[in-house]
Amino acid sequence: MSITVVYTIVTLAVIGAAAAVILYFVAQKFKVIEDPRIDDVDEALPGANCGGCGFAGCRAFAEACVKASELGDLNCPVGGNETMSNVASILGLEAVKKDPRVAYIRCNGTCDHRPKTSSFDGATTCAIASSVYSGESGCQFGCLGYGDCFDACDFDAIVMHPETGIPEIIDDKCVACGACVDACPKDLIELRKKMPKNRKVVVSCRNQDKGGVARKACSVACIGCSKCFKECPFDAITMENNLAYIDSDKCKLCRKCVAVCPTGAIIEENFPPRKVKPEEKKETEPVN
Amino acid sequence: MNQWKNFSKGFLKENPVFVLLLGMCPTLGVTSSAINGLGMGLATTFVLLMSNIVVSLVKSAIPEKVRIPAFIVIIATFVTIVQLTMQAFVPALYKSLGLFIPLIVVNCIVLGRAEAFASKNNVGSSAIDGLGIGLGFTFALVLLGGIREILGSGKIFNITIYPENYVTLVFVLAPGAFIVLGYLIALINRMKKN
Amino acid sequence: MLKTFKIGGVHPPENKLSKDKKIEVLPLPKTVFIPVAQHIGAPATPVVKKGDEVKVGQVIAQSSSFVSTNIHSSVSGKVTKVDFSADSSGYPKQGIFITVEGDEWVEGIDRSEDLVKEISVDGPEIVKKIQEAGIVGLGGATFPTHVKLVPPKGMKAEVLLINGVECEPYLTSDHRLMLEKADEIMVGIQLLMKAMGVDKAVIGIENNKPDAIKLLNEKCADYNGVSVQALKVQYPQGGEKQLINAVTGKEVPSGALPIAVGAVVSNVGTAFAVYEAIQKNKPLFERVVTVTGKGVEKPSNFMVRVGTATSELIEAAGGLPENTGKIISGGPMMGRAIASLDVPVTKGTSGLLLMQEEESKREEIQACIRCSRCTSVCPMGLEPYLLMTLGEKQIFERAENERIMDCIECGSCSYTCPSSRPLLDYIRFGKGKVGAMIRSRKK
Amino acid sequence: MSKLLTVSPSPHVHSSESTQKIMLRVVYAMIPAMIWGIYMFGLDAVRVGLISVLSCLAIEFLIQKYVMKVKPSLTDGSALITGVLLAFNVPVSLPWWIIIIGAIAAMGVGKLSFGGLGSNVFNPALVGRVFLLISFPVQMTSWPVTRMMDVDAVSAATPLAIIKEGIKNGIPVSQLQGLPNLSDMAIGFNHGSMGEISALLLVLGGLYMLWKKVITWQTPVSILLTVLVVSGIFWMINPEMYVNPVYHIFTGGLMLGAIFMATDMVTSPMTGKGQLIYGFGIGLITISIRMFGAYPEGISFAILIMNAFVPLINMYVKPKRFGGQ
Amino acid sequence: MLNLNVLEDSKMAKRESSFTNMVVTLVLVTGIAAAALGFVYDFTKGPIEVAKLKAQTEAIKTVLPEFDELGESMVLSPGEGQDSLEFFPAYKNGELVGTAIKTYTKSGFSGFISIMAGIDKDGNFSGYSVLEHAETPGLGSKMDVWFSNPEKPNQYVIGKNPETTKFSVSKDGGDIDAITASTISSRAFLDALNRAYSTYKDNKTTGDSGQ
Amino acid sequence: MNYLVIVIGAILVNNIVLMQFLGICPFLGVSKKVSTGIGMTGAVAFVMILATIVTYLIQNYVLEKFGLGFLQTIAFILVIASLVQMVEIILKKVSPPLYQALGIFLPLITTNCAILGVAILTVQNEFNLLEGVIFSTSHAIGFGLALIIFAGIREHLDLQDVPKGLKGTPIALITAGILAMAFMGFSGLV
Ligand SMILES: Cc1cc2nc3c(=O)[nH]c(=O)nc-3n(C[C@H](O)[C@H](O)[C@H](O)COP(=O)(O)O)c2cc1C
Ligand SMILES: Cc1cc2nc3c(=O)[nH]c(=O)nc-3n(C[C@H](O)[C@H](O)[C@H](O)COP(=O)(O)O)c2cc1C
Ligand SMILES: Cc1cc2nc3c(=O)[nH]c(=O)nc-3n(C[C@H](O)[C@H](O)[C@H](O)COP(=O)(O)O)c2cc1C
Ligand SMILES: Cc1cc2nc3c(=O)[nH]c(=O)nc-3n(C[C@H](O)[C@H](O)[C@H](O)CO)c2cc1C
Ligand code: SF4
Ligand code: SF4
Ligand code: SF4
Ligand code: SF4
Ligand code: FES
Repeated sequence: MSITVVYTIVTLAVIGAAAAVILYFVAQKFKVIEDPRIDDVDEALPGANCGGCGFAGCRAFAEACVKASELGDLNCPVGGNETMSNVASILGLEAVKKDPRVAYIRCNGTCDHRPKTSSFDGATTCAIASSVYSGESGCQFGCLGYGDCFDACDFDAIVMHPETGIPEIIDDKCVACGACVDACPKDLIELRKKMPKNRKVVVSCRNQDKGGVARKACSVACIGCSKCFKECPFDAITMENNLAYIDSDKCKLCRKCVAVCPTGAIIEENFPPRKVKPEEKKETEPVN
Repeated sequence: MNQWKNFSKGFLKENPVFVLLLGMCPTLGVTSSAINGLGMGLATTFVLLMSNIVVSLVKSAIPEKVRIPAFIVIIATFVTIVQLTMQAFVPALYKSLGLFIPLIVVNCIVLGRAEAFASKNNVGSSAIDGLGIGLGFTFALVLLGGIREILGSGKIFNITIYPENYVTLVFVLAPGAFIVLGYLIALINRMKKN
Repeated sequence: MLKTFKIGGVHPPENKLSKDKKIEVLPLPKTVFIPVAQHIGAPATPVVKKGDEVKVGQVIAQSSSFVSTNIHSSVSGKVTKVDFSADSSGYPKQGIFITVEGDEWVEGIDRSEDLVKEISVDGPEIVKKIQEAGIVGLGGATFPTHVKLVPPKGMKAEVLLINGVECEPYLTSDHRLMLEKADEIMVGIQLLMKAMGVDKAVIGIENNKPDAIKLLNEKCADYNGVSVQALKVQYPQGGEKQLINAVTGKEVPSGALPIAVGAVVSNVGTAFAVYEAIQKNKPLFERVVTVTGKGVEKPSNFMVRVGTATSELIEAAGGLPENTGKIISGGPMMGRAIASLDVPVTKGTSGLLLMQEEESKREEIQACIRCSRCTSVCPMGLEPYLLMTLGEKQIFERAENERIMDCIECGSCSYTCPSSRPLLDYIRFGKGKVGAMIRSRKK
Repeated sequence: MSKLLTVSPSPHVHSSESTQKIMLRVVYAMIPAMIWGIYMFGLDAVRVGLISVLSCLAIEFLIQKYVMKVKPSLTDGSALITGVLLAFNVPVSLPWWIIIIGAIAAMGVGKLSFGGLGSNVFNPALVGRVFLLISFPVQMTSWPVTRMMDVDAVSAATPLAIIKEGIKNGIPVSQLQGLPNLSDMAIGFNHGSMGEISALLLVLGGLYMLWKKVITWQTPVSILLTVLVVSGIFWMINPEMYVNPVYHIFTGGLMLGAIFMATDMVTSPMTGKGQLIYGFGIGLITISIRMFGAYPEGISFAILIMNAFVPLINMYVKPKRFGGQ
Repeated sequence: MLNLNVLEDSKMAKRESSFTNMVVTLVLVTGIAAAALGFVYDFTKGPIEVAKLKAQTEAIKTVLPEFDELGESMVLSPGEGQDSLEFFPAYKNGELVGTAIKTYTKSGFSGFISIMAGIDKDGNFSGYSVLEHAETPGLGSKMDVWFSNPEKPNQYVIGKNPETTKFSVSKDGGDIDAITASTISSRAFLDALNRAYSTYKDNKTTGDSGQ
Repeated sequence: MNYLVIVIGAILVNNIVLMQFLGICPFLGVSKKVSTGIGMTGAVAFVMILATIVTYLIQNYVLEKFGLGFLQTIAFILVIASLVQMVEIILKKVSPPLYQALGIFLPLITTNCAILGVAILTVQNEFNLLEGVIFSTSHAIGFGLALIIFAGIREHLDLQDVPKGLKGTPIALITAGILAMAFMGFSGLV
């Protein structure tokens, strides 16, 4: 063994030992008590301290994870999904299993159902239009059609129907994140329980005006007549402010209410065609 | 785990440069030509491979608190080995890669893989992982270096493609590195979407 | 040098088409719809029901809290229903429908034209009577006047500013009022001064109304402590913060009320209404409304009973021109476009502007070229282009720090922007959200 | 009523200003200098100008239509300005394909990558120019002769290049050969790029834009003053080594940069105070590069560098708010 | 779930982080690493030296006429306060055919440039080789071929010497054409050659007398 | 004058990020907000100077002395890593506010090319200790300058409608490219 090798070993070993000893004592002396989960998460992370996550190093990222209520935006590029699922399990943040849900737009005020009474010429967002006035039709509750919900959906699950001007949900793409629900200033979108075969029976209206007013504004408005309410055998329908509402958790898809609604405000979707009165079925298949 | 998937992920899906955006310094610094990119990529691959193997071998013998320093020492050792070997056998390439060879030691990918993968998996998978990621890195460097070389000096692997009078010099200089990588990542993002 | 406010401002074409038209009394309508919320603050509570007979000047809805005010019937006749109907906001609002029968006034209202100069009541009594008479600011904000006259604890009013600026293009109602009711306004000012306990009042008038400046200046000789300040023509001088700045040089701090610099601002119409309420015992149920527009046959100034439908005014001004594209309640800079001709005149309606179709379309929105014109015209020293983007991207915390709540919604920015960007649309939206944020924080 | 009433938020009127008008006024302001350039360089100037303008317009159109898939916005006139300014900034002998590369760098990299008009951080024409300067140093620094020169010469040195050589070789200013005198330079009997040679015509354009309120005084004045003062200080210390400050003002691309390029509203600060800081920075960097750097001229780099500071300036230099803090 | 188990397992197997464990591990790791490195170093030391030497001899070979023996290298100073140059006299059949001089300049566009220059027995430059530079690719970097292109007599430096040819760029009144758009690099290059030549000349006289 | 050359050279002419490609990861990763950029700059400056001093001593008094130049990489990185960790631990305990402002960036700095790069460059350039300190300080300033300018631009771009595919890192890289182009104007200043 040459002398260089000896020097090498000695030098490096000394540096290594010195580093270890000093670090150990410094760590002991300057200990700070913290949430122990930060340590756990930190350990599960790669420790590359690359900043790729956008935080100042792994520990900062660990702290952010511990603080966060949801790990959605937090991602470690080095560790990838595997690491993130470990972190999630440490923090007990795995997604709670919920009934699958899907968004539904409760307005069917298409152009032919709802005559225009004025035309809007301003910034074309629902949020702004709704802050100015009630909408281009006589219905102050209906969809404005400027597509804030469309913009909000990150999953391409909403399309603005080119003819009706009303958004439509593509059920299979919707992950029920609720972004559209928050975006709609008219509160038209609801996350409803996903039924077998995507079947739906919904009051597609939010108009709380009295019957006459509502009817005048829109031919398919709910006029608050309570017929469906009386018809429903499962108590799934409630009436409030001249408006019927079907609770998707209670609805058994019997479709009796659809039959009695005088205005066609209750909509059924994805059912096989009925034998009688086939013309009542609405063309509601999502385009695209 | 499917070993092929484990190996091939580094090329596109988890490409350290285009997707994970790690190890950017050598990526930008040495890619003024394809050959430099290749040299740097292979050097890094070697370090990745070897350190992954060694780390996965010794993982259980290392106490938690000193795992990072220990890993760094292991990586630095292989970096120095690469350094010495290149100096001895390919001095010209070593010279043109300059500072960036010792800097492999701080390349996030290397430590990252050691920590995230090798310290949790067996030797075989760790080796494949290291090789895959390393070759993915090499691929990115050669691609970037090739594009820059063609645009900026009219050559590829030193073979002249068009006369020097028509080259757009900026591509072999610092700004060109940023700009080409920017558009490359955009392109790859787009490809990944489709 | 004429005085004006220090920061920003624009000068749109004035188009005061009706400035030489004397105020005409509009014939009584057949029916009226009188909303119960014609002011800032809590809506009044209706005290009549279907079938009741009412007289002109009778209280039909009662003030429901301190920041609220009474609503009086503007006609005599029978209440047909108490129901909802759209007002200028486009949303249905509660109000009282009355079918007009005759013109029978409540006892005690002095209907003569005589000027009553002597003031026989004291300060608190004036405030009380103003409150009872349902007087709100007629400058557009419709803030209950009695609230303004009582400064919050620890603050003291020093000067009364009378807003005769009328900086909005087209509108001439205040201008005509100043010319035709100068003495009444002067007495109204005296009453307001007495109510506030100040001995100084300044009437601010823009220089494009030289006749009004001259007339009121002459009148000032007869009334103690009142003076006229001529101002350079500059929109939005009528904004109270700008007026205070122009006249006194003081700046009302961000988020504070005018009283913080010792000023109270009232519109000339308000002063006239105060005169009538105290000296003539007549509550506020009619006002001057300008009906104007490029296509209007007879641009006019009408004395109108509150609740009269828009269509009646238009009819009186020569009918609805064929190519009308937009009808605005108020002026072109701050007014509200209305969607139907059934919308009634309220206490805050200063004018109706009929815009022709080609004027009423907005230009195509282009990208912001960061020309900073919006910034340089903003009278509040804000950065509208930034506030718009922050609204668009919903970054409300930063918008709050950039003082979005200071925006007075004057529209100078949108007016000026060469890229026709709807700056104020988004700023208003942002203000709404930031306002909600601030309120929820206070809770 | 036959038609529906329009409803929209206030305000309901709009001034007569438009982006197109502003941009066109800039083009008008450039016309005198353009004519002078054509007069001095002949048809070559027309060639460069046309190629540059057409390729800028074409690239904007193609990228917007086929890559970004948005409505092309050629009509706003900003691409036209970029085209003209790019042509103003390069030697008129430049081969056509280099001009097109410059246009791609200007429009594609400098403007559209950021989202198009109004979003860009850097002045597109200057991105194009500097891209070319770095990429094609030979072609970008060989200046063709003007009609004022003897026909034998094939290329000429710009005054700044002569001065730089002087500095590098330690030749006193008084012994430098071939420097035009001040008045010739101001009028435009001078070498350089088509747009930069006539300082007075550029000032004329600038005055027109000031009058039409297209630009504000803060940026150009602060640039020129800074250059004047800093070079003046050096000149007073050693007049043999450093040229007369007035000479600095009238030579090279300083006027063009200060009047037409630093004032680009998209890439300059929003407030007057900010513009003063910005102009000061440009002036300082320009004169440092001129006196000590490798390049004879520094205004392009200086503007680009200060462009990068603009977001920071806008963040920290706010307009005077009504009602104080 | 599965992943968690893996994690758990590896944790179990890990050694405890006690003080001694830590220090011992670190010392061990560094020690082993050092040993490995030491051996690699020993192993590559030779080849590295050889590579270095080879590069040098290659360079000398290209810049000088054919020779069969290299003399003892000398280190000579070009003047007060300047870094010295290395001289490699070359002999053929015992006769001096030329001297290779490792010269340098600090005034390159990016600073330092190192050049091996050959001067034949008549005092003319017989060749050069650029050993080290950081000039811009495509600009200054062209100096390795620019000045040795026989087709361009105005840039060709071979066979010339500063006694008869003015070794400065034509822009400065010299006889050599600068690399296009790289006057700075060209000046620097000529500066290096001039430094080599003047040192060569200064020492030629002294050297001769010493022989 | 010599010091001025080092300073201007390091900050402007050979800017560590834009011209030498060192420390790109934090340059891209931690430049989303100006405030974070400022914190990061402070931390980098601190560690860079400290690391340069310590590695200078190691190089000159240990490695050179025993002819162990080839151990440079491994020795430097060990020293830097322990140093950073030590500083972090101490800072956390001694001054929590300072830790919040600077300390949180410290781990990020260990694996930052800039620190090791500058340490090696100091040795390569054969600077003495004072020059080394000036050199590293200037590099830290250069790093901070680039980072803060860049953070400003990125905050600005966040509000702009950058084309979808270019959003985020790509446009950041292109911006860095243009910035590097602009900085080339400083070439020859020293
Ligand atoms: C809650 C509240 C309290 C107010 N108190 C006063 C007051 O004490 N004195 C006063 O002069 N104005 C007071 N105002 C009225 C405002 O100063 C101002 O006149 C009103 O908001 C309309 O002004 P504008 O038309 O300029 O927007 C108050 C307003 C609000 C909303
Ligand atoms: C932009 C803007 C312009 C205004 N213009 C006028 C005006 O021209 N005349 C006026 O009397 N009030 C105008 N106002 C309302 C005043 O700010 C203020 O509310 C009013 O003068 C107070 O008096 P009042 O309560 O008697 O209405 C304007 C308000 C704003 C925000
Ligand atoms: C990116 C870049 C790299 C450069 N590299 C060099 C170089 O390596 N050598 C050099 O002499 N000049 C270099 N320059 C300087 C320019 O080419 C400059 O035009 C030159 O110094 C003066 O031109 P001239 O040689 O035609 O007189 C470079 C310029 C740029 C923009
Ligand atoms: C006063 C003024 C100066 C301008 N200067 C430039 C310029 O120097 N370069 C350029 O590409 N565009 C210029 N433009 C056009 C336009 O603003 C520019 O293309 C935008 O930067 C593109 O987003 C200018 C426009 C104006 C109004
Ligand atoms: S925004 Fe969310 S809830 Fe709404 S449609 Fe899209 S995925 Fe479904
Ligand atoms: S559903 Fe709501 S958000 Fe969507 S377009 Fe209609 S109004 Fe707008
Ligand atoms: S006026 Fe319009 S274009 Fe100009 S900065 Fe404001 S928003 Fe942008
Ligand atoms: S509307 Fe608001 S932001 Fe616009 S100019 Fe007026 S005060 Fe300023
Ligand atoms: S590779 Fe250089 S900082 Fe990450």
